[in-house]
Amino acid sequence: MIRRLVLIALICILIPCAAMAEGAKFGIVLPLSGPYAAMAQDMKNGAMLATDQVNQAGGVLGGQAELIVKDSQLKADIALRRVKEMVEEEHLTVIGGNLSGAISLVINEYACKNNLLYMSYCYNSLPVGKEFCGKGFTSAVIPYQNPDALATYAFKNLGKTWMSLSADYRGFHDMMASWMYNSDQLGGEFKGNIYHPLGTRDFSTYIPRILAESPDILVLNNYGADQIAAIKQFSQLGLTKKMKIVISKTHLHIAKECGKAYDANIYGGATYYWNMKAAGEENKKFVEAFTAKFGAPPSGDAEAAYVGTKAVWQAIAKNGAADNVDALIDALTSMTVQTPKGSEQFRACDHARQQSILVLRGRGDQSKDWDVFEVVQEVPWEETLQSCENNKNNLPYGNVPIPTK
Amino acid sequence: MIIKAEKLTKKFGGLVAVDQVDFTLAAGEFKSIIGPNGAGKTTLFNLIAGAEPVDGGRILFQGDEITNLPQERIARMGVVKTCQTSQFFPSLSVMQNLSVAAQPPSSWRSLWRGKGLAQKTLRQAKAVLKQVGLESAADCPAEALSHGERRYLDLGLALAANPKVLLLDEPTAGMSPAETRQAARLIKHLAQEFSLSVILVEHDMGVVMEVSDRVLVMNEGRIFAEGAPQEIRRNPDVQRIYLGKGRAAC
Amino acid sequence: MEEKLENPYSLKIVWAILLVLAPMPLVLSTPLATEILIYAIFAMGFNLALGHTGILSFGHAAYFGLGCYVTGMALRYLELGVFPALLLGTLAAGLAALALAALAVKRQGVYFAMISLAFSQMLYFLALSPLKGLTGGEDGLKFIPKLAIEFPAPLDLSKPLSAYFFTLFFFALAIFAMRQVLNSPMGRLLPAIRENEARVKSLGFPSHALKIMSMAISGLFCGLAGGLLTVYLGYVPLSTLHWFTSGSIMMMTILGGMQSFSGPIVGVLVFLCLQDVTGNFTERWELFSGTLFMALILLFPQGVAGTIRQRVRRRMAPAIPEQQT
Amino acid sequence: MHILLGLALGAIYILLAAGLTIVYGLLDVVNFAHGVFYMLGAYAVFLVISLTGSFWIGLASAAIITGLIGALAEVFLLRPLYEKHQLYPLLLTFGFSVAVPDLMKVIFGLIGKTVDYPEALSGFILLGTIPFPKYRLFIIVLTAVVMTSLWLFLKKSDLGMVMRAATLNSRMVEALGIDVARIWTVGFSIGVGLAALGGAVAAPMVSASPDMGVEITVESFVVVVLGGLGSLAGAVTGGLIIGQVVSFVSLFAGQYSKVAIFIVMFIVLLVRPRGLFGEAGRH
Repeated sequence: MIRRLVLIALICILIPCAAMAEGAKFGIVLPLSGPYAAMAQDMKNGAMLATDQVNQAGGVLGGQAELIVKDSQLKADIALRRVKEMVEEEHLTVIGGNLSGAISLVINEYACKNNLLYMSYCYNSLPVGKEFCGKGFTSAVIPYQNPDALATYAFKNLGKTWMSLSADYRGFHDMMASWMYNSDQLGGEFKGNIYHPLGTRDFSTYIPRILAESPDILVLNNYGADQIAAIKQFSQLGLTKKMKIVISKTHLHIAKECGKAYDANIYGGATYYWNMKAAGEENKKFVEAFTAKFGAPPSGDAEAAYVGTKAVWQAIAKNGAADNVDALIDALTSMTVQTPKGSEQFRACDHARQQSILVLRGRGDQSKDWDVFEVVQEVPWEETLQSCENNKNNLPYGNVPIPTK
Repeated sequence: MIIKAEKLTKKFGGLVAVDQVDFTLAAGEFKSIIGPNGAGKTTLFNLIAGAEPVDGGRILFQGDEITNLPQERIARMGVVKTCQTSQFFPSLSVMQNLSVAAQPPSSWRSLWRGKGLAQKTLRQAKAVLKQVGLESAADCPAEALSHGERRYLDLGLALAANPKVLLLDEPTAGMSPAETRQAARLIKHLAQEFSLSVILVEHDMGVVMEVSDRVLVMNEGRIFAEGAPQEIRRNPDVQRIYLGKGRAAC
Repeated sequence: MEEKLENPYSLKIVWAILLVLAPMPLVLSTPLATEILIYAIFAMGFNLALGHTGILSFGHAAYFGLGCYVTGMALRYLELGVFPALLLGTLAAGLAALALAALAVKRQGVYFAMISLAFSQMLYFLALSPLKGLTGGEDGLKFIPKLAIEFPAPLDLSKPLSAYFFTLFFFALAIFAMRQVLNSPMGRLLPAIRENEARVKSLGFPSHALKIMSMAISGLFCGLAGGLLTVYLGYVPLSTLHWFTSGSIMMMTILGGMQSFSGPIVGVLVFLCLQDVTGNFTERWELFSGTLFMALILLFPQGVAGTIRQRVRRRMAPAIPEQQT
Repeated sequence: MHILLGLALGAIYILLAAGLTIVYGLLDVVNFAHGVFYMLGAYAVFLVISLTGSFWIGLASAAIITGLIGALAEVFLLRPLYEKHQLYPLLLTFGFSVAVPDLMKVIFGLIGKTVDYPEALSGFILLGTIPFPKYRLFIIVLTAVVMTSLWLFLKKSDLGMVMRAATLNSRMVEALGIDVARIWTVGFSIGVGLAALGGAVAAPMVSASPDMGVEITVESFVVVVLGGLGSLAGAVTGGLIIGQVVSFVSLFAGQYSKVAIFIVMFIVLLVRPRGLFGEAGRH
């Protein structure tokens, strides 16, 4: 307490105390150190860009929009410590951020217990089942939405028999359930699933089983360094020539890091691609501003953070105050937000962001610098987002039996 | 007989280090074991102390069998040994070393009664400190002691464990002649004062002659001769195996 | 020196530590202060094995993590009260430490360290996938109900300050218990085992049994720390079982000074504050803390507390300075 | 087919384990930073390829550059700690393994770097009907070549003989007037160079990223302990066994392959602590 008294006293002396700026604060926690540092940095850039744009346009509530960013080091206890410090020390009522689904669920639980507005930027199942408690939002999508979009495309154009290789991690189990469900709906023929431990670097041991089944489609349910290793090793082995590879959740950086291994036989699901022609004027402004400020085009994470932050400031401005959380939630769910992908809304009943899913295709050796994908299809949200009722009871994916071994 | 060993045997691979040895030690008796290097003195010594497993034969201590009991059980019963190379607790002070040894063995399990027991242990440790003449170095770490002082500390540790039978393995090794005589007198005095029975393995005939009630001569794993110190000194065979003029007629 | 022998760890040190640490929330953020207390208990437990008994273990995260998970599961599945759940977590960790020590007590030095590492990695990967149903796998154990206690005073444990005092109460309990253990007849034998186990055996003390007992008590402290982390966080992260937790508790303890009572606590305080400050100030905090740690190792080989104590003693100039190995 | 894949997987473990076992055997230091040198090897090969364009020069120079870095680290960071407590060198490697990955993030940026397969080795050859990556065969051959040359170096050359002697009793070797400190530096840089070679060879398969070394460190402990601390033959056999165990278990239940390694390590350490080839009595 003493430490802060000294701080405030100092600030008062430096700038005239009387015109103490009103303004508002929004605290986010991101794993800026650790294995996912690159993606977290992109999220931070997106959030900062949104905040700068708000401040250039006159700030919020007559003062500065202050974005507080803390490093969670991808550890849940540190993430919680940072959140508790922001809530108890700086009396924030609006928090956000986070990249790992697991940690965002933990912070969501904390937000429910302590009545805070929580805007998460990552794929997580906040709107689903027991997790939903009315305080949490996500500016990305629910894990099952990607496979929904990809399955409709894949089973129509790429073949019927499919097999999956999944990281043994909850987020990817949800995607697996979605694939199984859609496969039944669209007449796909499931040839079996292989679980690999999180952090696998050598995928050669799985190749014999895959070749034995030789499915039309190989679905990859993993992310980050695992996904990079799998793509590079499968393409080196010419697996990509024998079957199409469909990745439930991919990322701009992953494609960049894979280089020519990420070729035209590889498809991936994502929520945003900077070079998507359909988005039009709003997206061009966003991409130019982002590239000018950070030297590289925005990834899906950057866009999600940008939209999430922009929505928060817009809601605070519309609501006229940052402290009564319930009023803020109503504001957020009743307004439309101008996003790089067009104007969108957060659904009132389960706070899911109504946004489309992109089916992307690798460019392999034709990729120039950051232009690594080609948008094959944009599936509107109505086709992938389940109704509120279904989400509340985790239907239809809740009771889809997923392979245990 | 405080210690009685029958047909004690110990083999290291093919070599028979101790071959069917019978050995007795009376209460309060001071018995030395001498013999050329490799005669099996130290091995016999370690068998009795439980530091080495016995291959054949048995050992009785005050009538109970202690063959192949774990060394700490034998030590707890009162048969405590010192080591050829001084073994102690380097970074602990001399007093701390002695108070560890002075702690009653049965107390290892207890987490309470720290204070009361501590005073008793401390008194005993201080007494031993005086006996081995290390008062001046009481507070300095054991590793800072000179070679001679380390031998006394090793002896002190054994004494502090209030033994009934003291097994000494060349306690005066590496000491100057003056120090050796002084150490021999001290050991003899302590043995009498505490009515300890002692088994001493020693090379220095001077020490053996001065302190021992009886002397045992070992050669190639067997007892070669036994008797009063003067008898043994005059025995021609003993001189021969020591000076190596040729094989003793055996 | 008489006094020091009779009572190696006087109550004065314990009260001094408590007085220094109690007002931490005034200077540091309350959540950080709570974590410092929790990791201090963990470091004290770890140091009972390493600093006092000379047992090197690369796997103490197993007991800490076990304490977390068992307490967490007791709260969530068995709906037990806070105190019984903490007790269960502490006992579980103590038993695990006892079992591992009994199994591997004959192994020395690096081999024992490697067995502990293997044991803790087994627990980590068991919690990651095979036991996913129970432990929540990668997400960790969630849905632990909001905790509150009535016993000494009605405290709502989700409020940071009350969580802090709840943890402080157990920290005081732990620090008095550690002093009692180290002063007890059993405790006094442990440094002797560290120095020369064979000699301890030849003086009539069962050194294996002593080492097992020391590891078991060390496990109890780590289990208590784990349980308190669960109560404070209201959640159990999988990282508590990761080998990096074993590494950092080892780093903190040795940084602080292995062979002193307050060493591990000083190490935890220095390390966590350093991590927190550099963490706020830059994303590349690992570069700073890693480099600084290497510098500290090179400059203060006896650890921060060890060196301070030595400087203080040198100023009091006894005849022969006490060398620490 | 599966055995070959297990062999390829084992090959990288062998390189790492050999390096770790030399460092432990010689310096009695458990090198927690072993994974970091694996990562440095991967970055070195990336750097050299981007400069010279040739994978082969990259491979060779990766081991040499990292070996030099290792030598510098040993001289300035480890050497002052040898007389101190046995734990301090170990702790220093721990601090090193925390600091260096972050340094790489500062220098090379957060995103990993791609290393493409060399032209000659990309693609696969057909074993019967099943394609087997040429690159994997190359790894097996390379490891075999490196291990035999290492074995010859240790058994036949003078420096090798001195190093083996120093492993057994460094004080005696010092008494013979040989500057043991230099031997330790050479030993450390060879051990670290091997880890770097492992990293360089793995780079095309997994791409060079700052945190790639964290898990591999513990896994190479498993191999070294299984084979026996300080024994080269042990490192080779340990690597082969672990390679087969992982490739076999992942055939049936992928998610248990990581648990399996540590169960094997736990059992071996309990039943036979010195491992298959370790010398008895080394505590």
